Amino acid sequence: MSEYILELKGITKIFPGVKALNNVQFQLLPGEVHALMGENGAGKSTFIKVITGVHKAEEGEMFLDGQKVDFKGPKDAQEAGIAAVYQHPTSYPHLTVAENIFMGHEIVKNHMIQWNAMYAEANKLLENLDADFDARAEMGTLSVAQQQMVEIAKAMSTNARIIILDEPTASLTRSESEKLYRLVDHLKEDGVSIIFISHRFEDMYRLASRVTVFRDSQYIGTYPVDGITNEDLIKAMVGREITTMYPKPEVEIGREMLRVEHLSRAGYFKDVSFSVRAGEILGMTGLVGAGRTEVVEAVCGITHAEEGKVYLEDEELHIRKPADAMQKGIILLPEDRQKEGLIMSWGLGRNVTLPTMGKYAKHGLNDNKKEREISRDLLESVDTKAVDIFQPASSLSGGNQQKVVVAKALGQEMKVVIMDEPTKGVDVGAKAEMYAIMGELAKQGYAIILISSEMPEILGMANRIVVMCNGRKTGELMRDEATQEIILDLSMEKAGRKGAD
Amino acid sequence: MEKKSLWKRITGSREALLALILILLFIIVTGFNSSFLTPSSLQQLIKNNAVTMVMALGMLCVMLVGGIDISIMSTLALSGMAIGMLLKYDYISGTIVPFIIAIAIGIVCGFLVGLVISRADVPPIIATMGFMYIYRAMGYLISNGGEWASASALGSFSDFATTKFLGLNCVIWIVIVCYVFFYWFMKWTRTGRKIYAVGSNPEAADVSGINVKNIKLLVFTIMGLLSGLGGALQVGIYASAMPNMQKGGEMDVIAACVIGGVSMSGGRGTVIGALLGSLILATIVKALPLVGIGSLAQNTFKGVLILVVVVVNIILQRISDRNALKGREM
Amino acid sequence: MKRKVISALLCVAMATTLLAGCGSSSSTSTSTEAEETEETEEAEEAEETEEAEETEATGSYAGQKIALVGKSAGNAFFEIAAATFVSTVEAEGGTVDLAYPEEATADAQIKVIDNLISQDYDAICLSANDTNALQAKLEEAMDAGIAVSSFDSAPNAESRQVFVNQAGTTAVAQALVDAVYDITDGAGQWAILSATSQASNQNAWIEAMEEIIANDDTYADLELVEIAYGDDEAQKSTDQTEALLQNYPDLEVICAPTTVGIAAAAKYLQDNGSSCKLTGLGLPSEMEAYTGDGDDYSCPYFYLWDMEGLGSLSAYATMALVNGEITGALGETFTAGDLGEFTITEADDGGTEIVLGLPLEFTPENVSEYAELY
Amino acid sequence: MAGKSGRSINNVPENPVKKMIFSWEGILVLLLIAINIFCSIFSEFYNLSSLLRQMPVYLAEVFLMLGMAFILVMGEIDISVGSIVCLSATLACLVSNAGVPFPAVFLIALLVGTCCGIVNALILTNFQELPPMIVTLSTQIIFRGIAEIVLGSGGSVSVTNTDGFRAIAGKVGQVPYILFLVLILAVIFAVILGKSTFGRSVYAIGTNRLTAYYSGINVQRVRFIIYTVMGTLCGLCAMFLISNSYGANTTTGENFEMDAIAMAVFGGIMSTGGKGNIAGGVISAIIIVCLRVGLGQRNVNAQVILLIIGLLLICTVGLPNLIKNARQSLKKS
Repeated sequence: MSEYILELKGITKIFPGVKALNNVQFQLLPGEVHALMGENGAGKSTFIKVITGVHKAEEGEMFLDGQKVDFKGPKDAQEAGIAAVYQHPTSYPHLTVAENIFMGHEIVKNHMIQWNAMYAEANKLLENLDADFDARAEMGTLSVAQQQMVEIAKAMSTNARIIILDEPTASLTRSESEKLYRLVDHLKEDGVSIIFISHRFEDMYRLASRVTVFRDSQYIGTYPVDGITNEDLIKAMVGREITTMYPKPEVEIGREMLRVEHLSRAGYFKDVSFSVRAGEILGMTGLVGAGRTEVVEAVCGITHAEEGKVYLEDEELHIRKPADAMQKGIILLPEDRQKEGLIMSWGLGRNVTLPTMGKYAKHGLNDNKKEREISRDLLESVDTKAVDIFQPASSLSGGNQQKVVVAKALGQEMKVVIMDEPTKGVDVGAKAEMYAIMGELAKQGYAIILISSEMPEILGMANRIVVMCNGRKTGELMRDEATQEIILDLSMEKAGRKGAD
Repeated sequence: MEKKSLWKRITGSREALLALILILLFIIVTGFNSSFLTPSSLQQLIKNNAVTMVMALGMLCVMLVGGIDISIMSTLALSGMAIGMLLKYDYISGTIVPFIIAIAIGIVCGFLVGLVISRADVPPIIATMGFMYIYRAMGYLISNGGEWASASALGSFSDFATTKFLGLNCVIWIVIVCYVFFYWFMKWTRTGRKIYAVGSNPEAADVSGINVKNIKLLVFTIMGLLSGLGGALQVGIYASAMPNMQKGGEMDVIAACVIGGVSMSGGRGTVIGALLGSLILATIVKALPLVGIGSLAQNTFKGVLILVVVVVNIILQRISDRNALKGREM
Repeated sequence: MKRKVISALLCVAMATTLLAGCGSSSSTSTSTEAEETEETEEAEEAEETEEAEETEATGSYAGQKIALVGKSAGNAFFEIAAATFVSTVEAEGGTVDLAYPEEATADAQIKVIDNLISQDYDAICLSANDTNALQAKLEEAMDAGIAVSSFDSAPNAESRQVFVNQAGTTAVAQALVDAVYDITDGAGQWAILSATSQASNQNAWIEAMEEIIANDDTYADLELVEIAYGDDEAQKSTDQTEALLQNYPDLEVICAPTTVGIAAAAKYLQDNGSSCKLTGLGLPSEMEAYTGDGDDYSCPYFYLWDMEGLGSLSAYATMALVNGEITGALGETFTAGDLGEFTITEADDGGTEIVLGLPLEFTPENVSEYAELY
Repeated sequence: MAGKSGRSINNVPENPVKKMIFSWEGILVLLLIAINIFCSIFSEFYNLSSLLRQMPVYLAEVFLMLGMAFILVMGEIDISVGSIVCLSATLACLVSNAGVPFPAVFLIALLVGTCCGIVNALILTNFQELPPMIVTLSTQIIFRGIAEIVLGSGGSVSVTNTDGFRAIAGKVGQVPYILFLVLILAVIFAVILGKSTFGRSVYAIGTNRLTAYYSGINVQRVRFIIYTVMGTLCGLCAMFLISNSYGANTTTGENFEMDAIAMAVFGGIMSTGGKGNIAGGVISAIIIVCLRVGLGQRNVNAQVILLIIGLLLICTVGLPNLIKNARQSLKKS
């Protein structure tokens, strides 16, 4: 018997034109939480998919309990006791929670699905996880955090011995992450081995006992978490040292650009007021579902507020759709790059010029030559790592995709740039670059609203911080008075009260 | 975690709203013409729409995985015409054998459609448009260029459509059996739930080990099977087989499903919804001449009513969504 | 790029399979293979018609090339007449090509006629999907020297040379009204179940029926309650029949002058044991099961015409037109083989027509005999 | 792979000529040639002049394809076009018979079509949750239904004064006016779809509607315009149909939507949105016309022609995918 519950040796996976994994290795001890880290594109997700049988490696061997295994498909892995919770919840939005949990291994008697047994079983699992929703609820109506919980319940329902969590905290707020940590502890106590992928160092320190780092499709090393420092890890992941993470420049704060007064939309947010000045970065934080995104969406005309007023440079705005907002100089860079930010199958150039193509067109006809020049300039101005402007957006890493999204905003005279979770799922190196761009924009006199759940990011970049909770603004802090604790208190205010009853 | 009150569950469910619309329709029509709400009239309503009702089940499956099938009525014509000609020239007789043959032809047709869609990734609307032409042409070709098989040529085959079993017409029994079976199939079997899973999130289904391609193949084969059954029913009910049977009828089936709340983008829809949708459509069509709308204006009213039903459904949905939001605590 | 090349190859492959496929499917058409250029073709065509006029005296129909255009493919009713049309022409030494539009619409028929004009046909005989819509194309055909005749359903007077009427419109209407009168015993409610609202034959008969009833006091007690349209679909015809019965519980007779409609209505009435009876125009084979005396059957008797005679007469009329024996002018006479001599008379629409005879009555006694034929 | 500091992003496109030859349109041109060779062997009557003579009837449907291309690129569908053609043809005939001068009749036909298009557009933009298929299905029934009511029990109308219609059916030499009009419109629509910012936004909507919306494209305005223009094109189609039949009836334009969709899809415009261009659509339209004329001239059964078109549709879309899949699985193993 091997001491490892799972061991992979010399794994190589080739996609058309790309070596996604190059001779990597990995060992998992029974009952340990093992962090897997690396920049985006380092091959972590592919590696996970090799373990779970979704992809088949060209070379290499995998051992489970010392036995060589060869998974033909996800089903084999499931049966072997390996379950994965993927980065984007792979749920069925139209089906109930119980069905999501039991998909593929329903409780069946005489070829009949036993619904009541399934609901009961699912509720039992959810209770264990301390969930606040019923197994009969429709998946699509749950929050991202709740959906993640369902995914974990799903992994547990298969009695998995190895659970892989792929960036589980990426879309979770702090308190939700805390809940997840407790859950992982709980699983560990039950003897489950866990592979944990995350960009957040705090996750790793809190949970993992060992960490394996991948870089550029290669195995870099495995280190015990005790005694390793951020700097060491970053160096291992990025291959170089990052000196300043949050390059906040000193900027002269200008006049007030955007003012929002008493904005309300039933069911989403109520009576929200704030303002942002030129050269200022206004941080907006709070739990996911606190209504941050919904507020800025209403400001930009993506949805419509029922009450309240929006002023730009003291002029009242009546915005019905994003096009109006852009006309006035307000642009929202949405959170979901793949669905809302970019057209993934299109070339970078076209993506960048999409909001502005009307500006330089001649008689409604597109000026191709000018478009190419403009798009190259824009892409270079945010330092996008790309070969040419024709390559599809899907070929870029997350960080570079985010840069392209930012470049879209720079093609025209903008006054207010709203960034919704600009560093979500972006690796450390790209994050730093992103912050640099943000600082540069502030320097140029843009008013910036930064929505983020990441506390260090908010504290590091924002001049002022608006905290929201459950659809209301619960506080506004200046940079020097803000601390993690105060922000947490404010963002939990209502939630805390609700939890009490 | 408290359970929703019964009243809230009824008003919140799409099916309940549809049932309400159907009951309203019944009341209005009965107000105009009391002979509408008699057992024999209602039986006739189902019998005369049996084909659409049965095929709505297949369309439900197809639409659940985000597809659409406009070749169904060509499949119906092909299978119906095939048994018509076989009966006419005395190659077969009786009731069971023609049914089996029609269903077998339907399965083959549906299987081919499914193959093209699942294996060659042809968008369903294009693939089925192609097969619509192909199967219809084959129907013409096997009819010897336009022969019909009439009541006397069909022999005893069409007797089932006039025979009663336990007080109900056999055609209605077939419809009932189909609906009961599919209710069970879609709700209680793994395969049924897999269809929902594929429609709800194909990538996730793939990752969790469901063979998405085979499910797609399966739903189009089911659709073909029901089209074949529809062919036999059509020939039986009207005691006549013609190569241009039910031309354009696929749109009625699609409309029935959409009225019944089946989403065209997949994932959402229930057997009850398909039943109510096809009943609403059938009632509209049957009611138009009864409430005194002139022959020439009937089509216009039918179109307007379909539009009204789907739009009203959307508006009700919006209102209920808004109310749900208003109820959210701030 | 490689993929594109392969798909290009495939396209070529497909084209070749098309070639093969079409080659086999075209075996039904029997055109003579003459390799000529367009101009000489036209010249020769003109010559041919002149020649035909010269050989008028001999009365030979040999070598004629005639196109027969149906309303749509898959219409059994038309096929029967077409079969005799073909056999008649072929017996005389000519050839017939059948051509069908994709749909039963005038638009589709225009495309077919266009196709036929491009070929060197001597005559086109058609059953029109719309009265007026084909005028432009048929005039073009006649200008190109093609004889245009029609049967079953006539295009308007300007777009044909002669129309072979299966049975005079008035005669059909009279027969149907009399049948209704007879079945109702002279008084009561009755309704018409027609095909589509724009079916020209049905409309003509209905119009004539209404006229007869309005002008003759004998029928004063007959109350025509409604004209319903079943669109020649079994399902809709059944719905309409049922609605008629539910709207008019005292309805005594439904008159359905359309083959699909009458069969669907007959089936519904018979299955439900309704006291309402049915008459109209139908195919004996379709109606055999429903025709009989007493309450077990829904249809006491119904009408149609001599379908074979219609095909045969149309064939002779068309050939005579090509030969120049007739020009379609009023009063001309010609001999139609065994059918005897026919005179060209004036049609209701102002054009000319040849009337085949009276409608045939199908009774329980003779229906099975005719059902063998059509 | 370059671009370590991002300062060297290439913006020079590859050789467009090379791209054109190996594109789907290039293949279509080859197929067009192949089909013409085949037809001239198959039918002794098939030549340029017979083709030109028979073309006008088919060309009227190409107008519809032009609009349908936009709708398909947007990832939507409009199956009411045949009925709009019917309604505008009907009303045009009626007003013409009422003594309205021809230019006014022409405008009225376009206007009626446009109004029908606006009805579609209004419903679709106000109830965005509704699938276009079901909306246009009901308007399909409604528009034809209105025509049925207007036409009354005859179900058919013919124009008494055909001068104007004869005029638009005229020819320059052997070439009918309609061919010029189709080509001119095709060029205009091709430029709009391929070169203009409007066209770009149509592709954006068809590829990723949300991103387009977030990027400030007025999605509902674009949809409104396209459905409205589709209606106008139906009016145009109606006028040229009348010029062939001097009338209209309740079956006018039946199944034109399917023909238009078939032409567009065969031309590489996918129903899933975001792909294809007008050039492909026009070439495929011409291929289909040639095929129909060529086969029709030998009286091949119309159903068989439809069967062939159905096969062509499935093969052109399916075979490339099939080969791609086969090659991928070959590579895997």
